[in-house]
Amino acid sequence: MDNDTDKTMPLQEAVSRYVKKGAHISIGGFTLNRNPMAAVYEIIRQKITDLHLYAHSNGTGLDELIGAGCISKLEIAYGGNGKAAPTCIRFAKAIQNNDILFEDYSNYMMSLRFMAGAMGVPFLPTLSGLGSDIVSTWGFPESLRRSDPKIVDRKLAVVDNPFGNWGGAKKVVAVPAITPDVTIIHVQKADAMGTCSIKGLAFADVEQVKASRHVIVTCENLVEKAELRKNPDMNQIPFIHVTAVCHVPFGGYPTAVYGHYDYDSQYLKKFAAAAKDKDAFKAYQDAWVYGVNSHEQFLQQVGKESLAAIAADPETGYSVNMKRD
Amino acid sequence: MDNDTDKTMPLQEAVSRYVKKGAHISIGGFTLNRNPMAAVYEIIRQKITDLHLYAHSNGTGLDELIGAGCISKLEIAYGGNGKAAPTCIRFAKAIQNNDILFEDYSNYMMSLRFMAGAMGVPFLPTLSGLGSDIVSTWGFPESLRRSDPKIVDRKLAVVDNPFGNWGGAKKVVAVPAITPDVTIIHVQKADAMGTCSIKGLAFADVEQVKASRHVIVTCENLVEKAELRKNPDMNQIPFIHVTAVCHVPFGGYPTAVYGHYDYDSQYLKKFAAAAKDKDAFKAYQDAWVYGVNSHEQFLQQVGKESLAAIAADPETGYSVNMKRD
Amino acid sequence: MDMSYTPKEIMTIMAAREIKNGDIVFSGTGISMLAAMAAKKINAPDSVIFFETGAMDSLLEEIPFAVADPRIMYWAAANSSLTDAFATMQNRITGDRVIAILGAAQIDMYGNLNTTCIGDYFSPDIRFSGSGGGCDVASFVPRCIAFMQHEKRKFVNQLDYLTSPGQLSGNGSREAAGLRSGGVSVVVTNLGVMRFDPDTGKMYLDQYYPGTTPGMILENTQFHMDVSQAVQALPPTEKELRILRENCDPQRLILGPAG
Amino acid sequence: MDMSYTPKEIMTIMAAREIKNGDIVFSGTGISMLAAMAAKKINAPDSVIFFETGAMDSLLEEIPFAVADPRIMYWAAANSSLTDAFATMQNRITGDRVIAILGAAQIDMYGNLNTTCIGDYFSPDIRFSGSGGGCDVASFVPRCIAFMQHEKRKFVNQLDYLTSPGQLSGNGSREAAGLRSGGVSVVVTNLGVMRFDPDTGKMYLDQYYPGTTPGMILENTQFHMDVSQAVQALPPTEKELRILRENCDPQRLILGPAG
Repeated sequence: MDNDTDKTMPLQEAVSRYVKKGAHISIGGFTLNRNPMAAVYEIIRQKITDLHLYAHSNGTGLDELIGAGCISKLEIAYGGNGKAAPTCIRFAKAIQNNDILFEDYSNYMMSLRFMAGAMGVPFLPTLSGLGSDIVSTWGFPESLRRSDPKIVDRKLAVVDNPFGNWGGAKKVVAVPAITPDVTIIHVQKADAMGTCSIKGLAFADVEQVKASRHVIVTCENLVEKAELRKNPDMNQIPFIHVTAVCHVPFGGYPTAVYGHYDYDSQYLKKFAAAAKDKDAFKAYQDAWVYGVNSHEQFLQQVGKESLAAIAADPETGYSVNMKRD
Repeated sequence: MDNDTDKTMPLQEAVSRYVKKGAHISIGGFTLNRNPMAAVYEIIRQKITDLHLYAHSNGTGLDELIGAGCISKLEIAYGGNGKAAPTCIRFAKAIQNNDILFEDYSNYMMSLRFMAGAMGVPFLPTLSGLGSDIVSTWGFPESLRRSDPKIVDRKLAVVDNPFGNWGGAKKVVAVPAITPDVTIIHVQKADAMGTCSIKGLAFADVEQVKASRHVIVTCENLVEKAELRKNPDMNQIPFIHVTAVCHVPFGGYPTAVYGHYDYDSQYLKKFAAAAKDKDAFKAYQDAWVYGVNSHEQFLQQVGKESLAAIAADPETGYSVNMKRD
Repeated sequence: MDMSYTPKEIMTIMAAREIKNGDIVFSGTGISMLAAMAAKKINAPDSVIFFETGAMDSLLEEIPFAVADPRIMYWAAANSSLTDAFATMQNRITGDRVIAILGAAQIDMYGNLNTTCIGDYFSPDIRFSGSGGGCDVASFVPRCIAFMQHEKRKFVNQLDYLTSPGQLSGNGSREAAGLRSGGVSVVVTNLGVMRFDPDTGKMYLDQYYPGTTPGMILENTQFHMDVSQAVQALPPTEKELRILRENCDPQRLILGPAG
Repeated sequence: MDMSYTPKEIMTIMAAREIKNGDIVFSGTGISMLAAMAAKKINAPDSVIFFETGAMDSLLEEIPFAVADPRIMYWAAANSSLTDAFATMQNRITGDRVIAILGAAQIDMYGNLNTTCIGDYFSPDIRFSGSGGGCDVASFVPRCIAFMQHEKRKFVNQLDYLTSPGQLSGNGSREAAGLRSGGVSVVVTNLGVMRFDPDTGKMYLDQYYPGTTPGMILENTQFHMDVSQAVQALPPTEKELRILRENCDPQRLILGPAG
């Protein structure tokens, strides 16, 4: 079934097969780094809607999906995109306009929730948030929590430490596990079976993958099995967790992929500027997302020069002295 | 304090400074692999007693320490050493003879307990052990648990899932955090500040280190900072967790160190044979532990031929076709 | 080829037959590893061997002598850690695909296992190694193979210590205790193959080997076991024996002397 | 050298002075990163900068624009993950050495922070990015520096949303809620430096900058603040300004136009 099974398929097929209307999904990366942007744009092009997105800080991908109207429910720690857009603008507008249901957590809470899913336990404990409105204020309507079996009944629970004051904590915040229908990540290297090697920070990708029923991996390099087997210590994700592998060079663009290319500040600025206005944003997505039929075509429209300008320096892994203002 | 601080010191000094009589300790490695044996032998030579040892499956090191009478209290998942001694013999005898206090957990429970310590939470949940005697039978006397503030009041606790049946679990076993006074691990590479790179399986070393107040690292190679900084993805332990660094080539011998040397089956067989009898074991430790004054001298006594016979093949990381019967 | 076989050989092959393509096989060392390797080479080429220490799908060019043997670290899909390995089994998505192979000193009629001690827990006659990962995997995964020598002192009415949960006291008590369904689902001994009634949770005889009888098996078991559905096992085929002997353990490091 | 300085420059230097040798500095981007870099180059060479994304002691040859900027991945002591980074802070052994630098849209007299929204939570006038790691670090570590613009709408009687806990409602309520002591311990603004009374948990004025007065600070604060212990801050020294300008941000990417 799994071992030497070739799981490669075109991205279009992977998205249409596993990202269904109403699915609960998560995407990898963090703010302007290693978001699975090719997959995000494909979801938008396929007009998949009513998605429930679990996010810690997936800035760029998050804001494109929300701006395109794909997301109806959001559980999130942070909607921001670094210097280009300290607050993801379409995210902020969607909340201000009551366009989506949302629930706020912290980055650690969301990471722990994926980790609980990956570990197969119903919750994990933390001391984060005691006394805060994150604990006391719940965003989702109670009726939704009660009626939808895929949504846990309680946002979180403050519970007593069964070991008294052991560990210096009388109580803890239990955060409930997440098990997305599908998680999509973008990595530097994968083989056809789905074993992945991530270079640089893994963020919470590994936990997100292991928590999910289906996993789509897009990769810069589709490599031979032998190349990954030589360095098993560097493979964070063994193939057993992966459903589909899509070879998509520049699949993280316009976010950065360590060792391959940097984020494209110019593109992100253009994106953030368009995001300020609904019509401008529609025009932007019409031109850059709906106006192309694949990530390859999108990259052609971006142009070789823009891609060359963000090429990573082989020593440092980023584009040295790149224009970033 | 920490950043460019040189933490190197002789092993003798690190052990005498941080492993005090009565200390709560843990050691790295698993059965016959990467146990910090040089440090174990040094503890025995320094006749440090009344130690409280937290172990998952630290076979070889565990059995030497127990056989030498260093351990008075033990929390453990597995006392065995692979084919050489499926049950650690001095461990079994110590329990049969009522020589030590002991508490049984599973490997996952012990790993989670270190992980809870590393995470700074009082406990972590698991579904392991519900209905078993591991949950219902407690080894430590209640009086000990009540009187010693360093020992948690309850072995573990079965608690209700605050999220109903979320995650398919109505209840969980909460296992309490461990924060050892000192953990000792042996790694392939460390720098003088204490950043470590482990090759091959990490077992639970990383969690043990991060849970501990003090950490002694022994290493095969003491390398320049730059060598580790080139590959930050391969450094599982950043220097902030480490107290002392000791350069001890063959510091894991007679257990294996991946990429450097294999376990010495002949030594382990000799050890297991001696362990069957108290007097024979005393004679063995007199000759091989007390009879030398350092790990260097121990290795001289072992002899270059024995060490050459277990040299790791650079491709596979173990000694190919080594005599192992 | 010599079609006679040793007890170890038939046990290995019976266990290997339990492993299906796509299974993730939680393996220890010794005969359990050999069964996993045999399954991969005979009937389940796309099964995956993994170890509680964190190695997944290792090449295993040489037989490991412990689950921390450096031989399991080479050419793995990933080398991770104990916490990751157990999470893979506790996790329902991957855990439901895991089949574990375990051994024990005692088993009871509900497939509960003792690997801790014989006699009183605090002053045992014999102390064994303890749970290791046994309790964990028996708690987490839907299918476990228990390898046992079939002796009356090992198939007992009452365990001296319940290390790894099977069906607990049967009749749904495993699920009532909060565990997911699973635990030991098949027992492979030197005499036959036992399974468990899905309702009562009680062990029954499924197959007896050529040369053994249900009566012999009952004689070597303290508790009552239903033998009414038992059939004689299909003996190891020539292909199974050949692959086991020639491709899995040609030096007979684990199989021991030929029959 | 020009000894006049911009508000950003004095704020950076005031924050840098809070960082001690051996501290582990939880840093965001922008001015907080600059303060961490300045401390390392001026007064705390053995402090360690780390990011919630998991990079520890990165080289930072170029200023990162986000905590996930690839610039933080180069030459780090270790690249790990979000779960590891937050565990480092929740863990008492390492967490007690962490000093965090945070920003916020609102702060109250107890050092609680709002980074979530202005107005009603469900239909806000302005929605911000949310907690990110802010709530976590403010919950876990003993010392946090809050960077704020000193304006009346930001120093408020009542937060619109309490994202990151400070002293909650003071008088030990933080500890009563189950949190360890800690949270925001110092507030650095364009006008002065505020700290918190250890008993009441209330903010008081510690230092006002040359050219400002306690009165100006009170005018820009909704709540009452004790100013009786306030002293004038020691202005940035030549050395501090020189290192900040020449070694930390020579292109003034974050400092912006010179004063």
